[in-house]
Amino acid sequence: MARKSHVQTTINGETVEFLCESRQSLLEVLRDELYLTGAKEGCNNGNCGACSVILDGRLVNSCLVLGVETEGKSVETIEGLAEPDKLHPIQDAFLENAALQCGICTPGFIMSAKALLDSNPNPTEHEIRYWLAGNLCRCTGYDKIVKAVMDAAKEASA
Amino acid sequence: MQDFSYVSAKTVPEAVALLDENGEKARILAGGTDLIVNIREGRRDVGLVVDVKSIPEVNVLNYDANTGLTLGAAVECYKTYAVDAICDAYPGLIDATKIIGGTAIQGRAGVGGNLCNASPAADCIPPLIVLNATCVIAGPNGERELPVEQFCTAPGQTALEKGEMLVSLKIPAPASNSSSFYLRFIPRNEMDIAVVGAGASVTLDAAKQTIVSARIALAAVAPTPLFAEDASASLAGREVSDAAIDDAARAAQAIARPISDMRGTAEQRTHLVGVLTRRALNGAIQRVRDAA
Amino acid sequence: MPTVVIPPLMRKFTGGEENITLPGATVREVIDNLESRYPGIKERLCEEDRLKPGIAIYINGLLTRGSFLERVDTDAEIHFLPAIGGGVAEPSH
Amino acid sequence: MAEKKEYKVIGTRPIRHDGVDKVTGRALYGADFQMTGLLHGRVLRSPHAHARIISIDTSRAEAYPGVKGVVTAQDLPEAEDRVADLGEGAVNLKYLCDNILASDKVLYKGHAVAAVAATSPHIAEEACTLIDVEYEVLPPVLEVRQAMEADAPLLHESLKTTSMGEAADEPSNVASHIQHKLGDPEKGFAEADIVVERDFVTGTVHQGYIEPHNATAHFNQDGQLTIWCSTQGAFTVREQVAEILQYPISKIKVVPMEIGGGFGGKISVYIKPVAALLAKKTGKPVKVLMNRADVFEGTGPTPASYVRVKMGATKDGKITAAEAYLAFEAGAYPGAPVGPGAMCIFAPYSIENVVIDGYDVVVNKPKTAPYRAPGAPNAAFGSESVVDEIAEKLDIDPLEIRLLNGAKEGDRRADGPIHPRIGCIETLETAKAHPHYTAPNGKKHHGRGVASGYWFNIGLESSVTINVNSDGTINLIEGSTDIGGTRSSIAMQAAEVLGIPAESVNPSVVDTNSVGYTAVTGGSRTTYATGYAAYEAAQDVKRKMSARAAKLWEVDEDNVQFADGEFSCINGKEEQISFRDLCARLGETGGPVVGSGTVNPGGAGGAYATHVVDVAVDEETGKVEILRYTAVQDAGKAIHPSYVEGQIQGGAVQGIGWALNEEYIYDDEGTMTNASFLDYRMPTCLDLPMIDAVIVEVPNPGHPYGVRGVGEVPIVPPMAAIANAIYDAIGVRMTELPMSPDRLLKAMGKI
Repeated sequence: MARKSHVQTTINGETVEFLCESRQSLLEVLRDELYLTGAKEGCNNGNCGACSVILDGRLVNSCLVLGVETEGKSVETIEGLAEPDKLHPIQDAFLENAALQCGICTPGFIMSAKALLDSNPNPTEHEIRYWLAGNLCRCTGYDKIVKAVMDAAKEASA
Repeated sequence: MQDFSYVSAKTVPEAVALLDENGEKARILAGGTDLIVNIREGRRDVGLVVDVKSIPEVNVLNYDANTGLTLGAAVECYKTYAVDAICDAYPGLIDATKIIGGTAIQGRAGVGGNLCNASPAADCIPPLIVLNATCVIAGPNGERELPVEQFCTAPGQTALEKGEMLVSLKIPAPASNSSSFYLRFIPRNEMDIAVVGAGASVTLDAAKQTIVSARIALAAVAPTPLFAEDASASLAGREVSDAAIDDAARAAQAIARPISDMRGTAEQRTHLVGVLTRRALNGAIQRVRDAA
Repeated sequence: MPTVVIPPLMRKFTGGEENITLPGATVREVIDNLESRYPGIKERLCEEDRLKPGIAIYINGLLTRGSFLERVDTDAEIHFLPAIGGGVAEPSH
Repeated sequence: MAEKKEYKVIGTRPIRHDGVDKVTGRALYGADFQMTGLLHGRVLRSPHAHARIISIDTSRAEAYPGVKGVVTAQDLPEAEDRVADLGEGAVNLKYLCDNILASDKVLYKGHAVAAVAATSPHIAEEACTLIDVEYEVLPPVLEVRQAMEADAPLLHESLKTTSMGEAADEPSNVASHIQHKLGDPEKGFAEADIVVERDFVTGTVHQGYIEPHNATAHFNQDGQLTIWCSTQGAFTVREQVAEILQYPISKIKVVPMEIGGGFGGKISVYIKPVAALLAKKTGKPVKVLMNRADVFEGTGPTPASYVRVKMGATKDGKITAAEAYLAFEAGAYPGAPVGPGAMCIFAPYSIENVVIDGYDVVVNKPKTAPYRAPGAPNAAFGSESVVDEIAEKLDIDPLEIRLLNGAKEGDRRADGPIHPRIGCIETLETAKAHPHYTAPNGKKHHGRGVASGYWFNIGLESSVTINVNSDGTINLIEGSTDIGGTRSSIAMQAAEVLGIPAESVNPSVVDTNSVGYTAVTGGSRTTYATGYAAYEAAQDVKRKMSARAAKLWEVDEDNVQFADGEFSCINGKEEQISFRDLCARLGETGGPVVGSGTVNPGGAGGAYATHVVDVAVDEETGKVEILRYTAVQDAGKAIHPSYVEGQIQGGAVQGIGWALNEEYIYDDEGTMTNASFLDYRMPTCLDLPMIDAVIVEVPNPGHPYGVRGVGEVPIVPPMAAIANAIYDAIGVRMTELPMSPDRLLKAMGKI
């Protein structure tokens, strides 16, 4: 049986400890060990972005990070985005714009959009499309997603 | 996915000792965007993963207008384009670091890892070659340096010996009136592996009319990325013209030995070498001319 | 009387005739009358007391549930068509 | 009849009911399901495209630490060679079972052979490599025309071609032949001044839903089987699993979790019966997840096809005859959607003389599954390209020639039935007047193309129950899994009937024990049919509530009238009570009110679409860029316009992917070489402009609010529209999909 390591990390502002095998990805740890199932597995090799989380302030595919690598680091997931009584403006914009259909890619898109707006509060449509190109959506044709991110940026700068 | 051990090494000697001890079964983890996929899909048989991201030397990112760039082997792509001076000095390299994977990949993947993965289609390697980059390699017998164009030996294979690791890349400071350019052809606009990649660097005379020297490198047209030596040499001393560029493009096509696979056919790739070499050279020349 | 449109691949039963007008107030009656006029045709359309899988009935342009109890108007037009396979139609209830 | 009136709820854009859960990561999809004591399953798949299984030895896998059980086809009940009539259509049971776990032969690379349950997914995966399977490798047949040849390797020794109930004598890879005929095609072609005939080839493409298939199964000690999964139809899962396991429907409960896309690909079952077998063998709940390669190689894509279209027209543009030959790859087992392809191919036109032949052909590729308007895009790529060529040769505007020949109410379709009220002409006229179409289009290597498409839509069974709450809200119970916002489009129809806001409806999608039979979310039927059931259930509530008002006012029920959310008395008494206030008085007037509605409507009402696209072609690389895209579509009545637009945009973009880059690439041995999202190139947002979705509303007489299904038709026109735009840009007719850069370079003579 594979040996497990003890890892201490910060997830959505809370200190979290878990045991994991070296081969378990951060995505597996989040979903199977911590039951944070908002990050989704779409491809498990970095091509779809459904597992996007923010690691030490930087957008990453959690399927391409080992759980053991997160020792001492800080992870933000979709579960930590909203305030107890208030959605994040990007979440609101996705709802207002009907920017989701099946919703499986939505957490990844929202985390990706958050990382974008954190680093570039006023992106152009092209910059949004460039940044989000690593997130696949098969339902919407992206139109309403791009508009939602544009709206969220406008909202934040208003 | 096979089981393996994980060690986060804190120093170069520690990492080198682990690699030396474990031989082929040990692999270095930096960004992990290739390594983790390769283990998961059974393409690499790995018993030990040595995480080098805590080693100071592999995280160095230092640019000096006189001495050039030192780029630690684990520096993530996004950090390269966050520094304006680096973008100005090595635009061809930035062309590549901005198109590797998507944003999330660029948050983890680095130039050093792209080189060590030794894919024939690696986007960073042609710009490194045309920018005269050198690999700084640490091993059981100390440090050595190797030009980037000699680093890859076969698909997935490098010149690294048992116990050796890439510590950093050194790129000389750019000459005046010089610039670089990299582009690839992919069927989509992002998230693809190059069907063909072409990098070029040029140095023009003071009037920006004559090519003093040029370097051209290609990706995805041979078992390793190629330095197009004859094509590069053919441009030295020639006036900037369509004819000169066409000659270089033809010479580049002559060394391409592409295969047909799911990403493109051999004929398509040979054709694209001509198109992309022209575009890369014109792009680099335009950048020299656009600079104040 | 209802009209049955005979599919091209079954017109050998009707001597090439495309539209057959027959009495009948339900699908079952129409099929039985068709069989007595063109013996053998029922076996091609039906299996025991239901339509063969792969064949669907349209009455006046609407896909019916394939039931033999379905009523037909006196001026109804009945088509026997290949059922739409591939997971999109061919009801069973 | 459709009501012509102003609506209060219908046509508005409320926030979808399941929205907050989906933007906060709280919505639970199939793979998110967790349970104490859960084991993890993994399927071993064939490395060969065509082989006989000589033996399977599972002993090494069974002995591996952490492994709790291994199953093969031996664990399935003996499958009869008979046809089972399932919710998703008639299926030969032996074929169905063999596709779950191969018994005697493997028929495609990726065909499931065995499965392991273990304490972790990694152990299950490792144990799969310890299963020893001995194969006798056979030559594969990978292309439809080759498979139809007399000397082609046979996939099934017992398969014989059937034509409308009649079986041929000799075995063949051709499972069936269908034909539609109208008028006298020979005469029609003789009347034509111009005849254009071309061959078209389309590749195998996948639905590409982002969520892989998943299933968790558990057998209770009393034999109750529960399956939690993502599916387009919980009831069809129940039926298929019951047939495959030969287990009573009453002992199976299917719980539909949220579903991460389907597009037709999540109707057939793959790993659900496997999870059930493993659960039975181990006595523990077992979760089986596919990875992305499993999805590409082990689930149904939509067929590759060979299509030949011939059309004739007089010089003033009247189409006099049309002929089509459609040969579709079914994959390993019969059942390609050639029927729908044949039904839709000439449906945008009124043509007097037509003949259409369709062939369903097995090849050594995964058994195909529905994908958005299955069969129609393959067919329309051919017909809409030929119509464009006729228009160009006759120097007639391509929308004008479509208007001139456009299908109208009362016209006869090639397959026989007469069109009811349809919106073909309206979409064409709207497209023609759209600023996109009237904008200049003259730049070098830029081109504009148009194409139309038809999808018939389906009705089928739906059930809805409404429980009235004392605070004036209702709980709406339905069985249609929600893939794109249908909780809301269904809830809004009930809200409209009861005069309450959309937000006062709490819709729930529930398991197969908790709602009446409901067919799959597919065929563009959900907003139409389950919405219809919701309308009926709300009418039932309205009737029952009227009775309560009558009781309250001590009048006859006939004297109660309901309008705009208010019950009033029309018999002298000045009584009035709102729906909301009456809800608070149910206890005193007789107890709870529950309404129900069940439907099986026949009048789904076909949908038409016309798309306009501008492209730029890079002549040196063969790459096509989409510059501008406008999709016009008849929605009948758009219940929630945002989600109708979303369907149109999403369908158009899937079509763009199909047109330009998507295809299964095979090597000679039948291995798909691009089974990942890296190399199976679906469009990213950087590959696209905004998609202008234009809704036309020609109400469907077969629905109380005029709804037509909207999900499928938008994928029909894009391939031909883009091909026509490429022709406009560079003067080359592309007849093979995808129109990838290498194919363009070849067509332009550059390589």
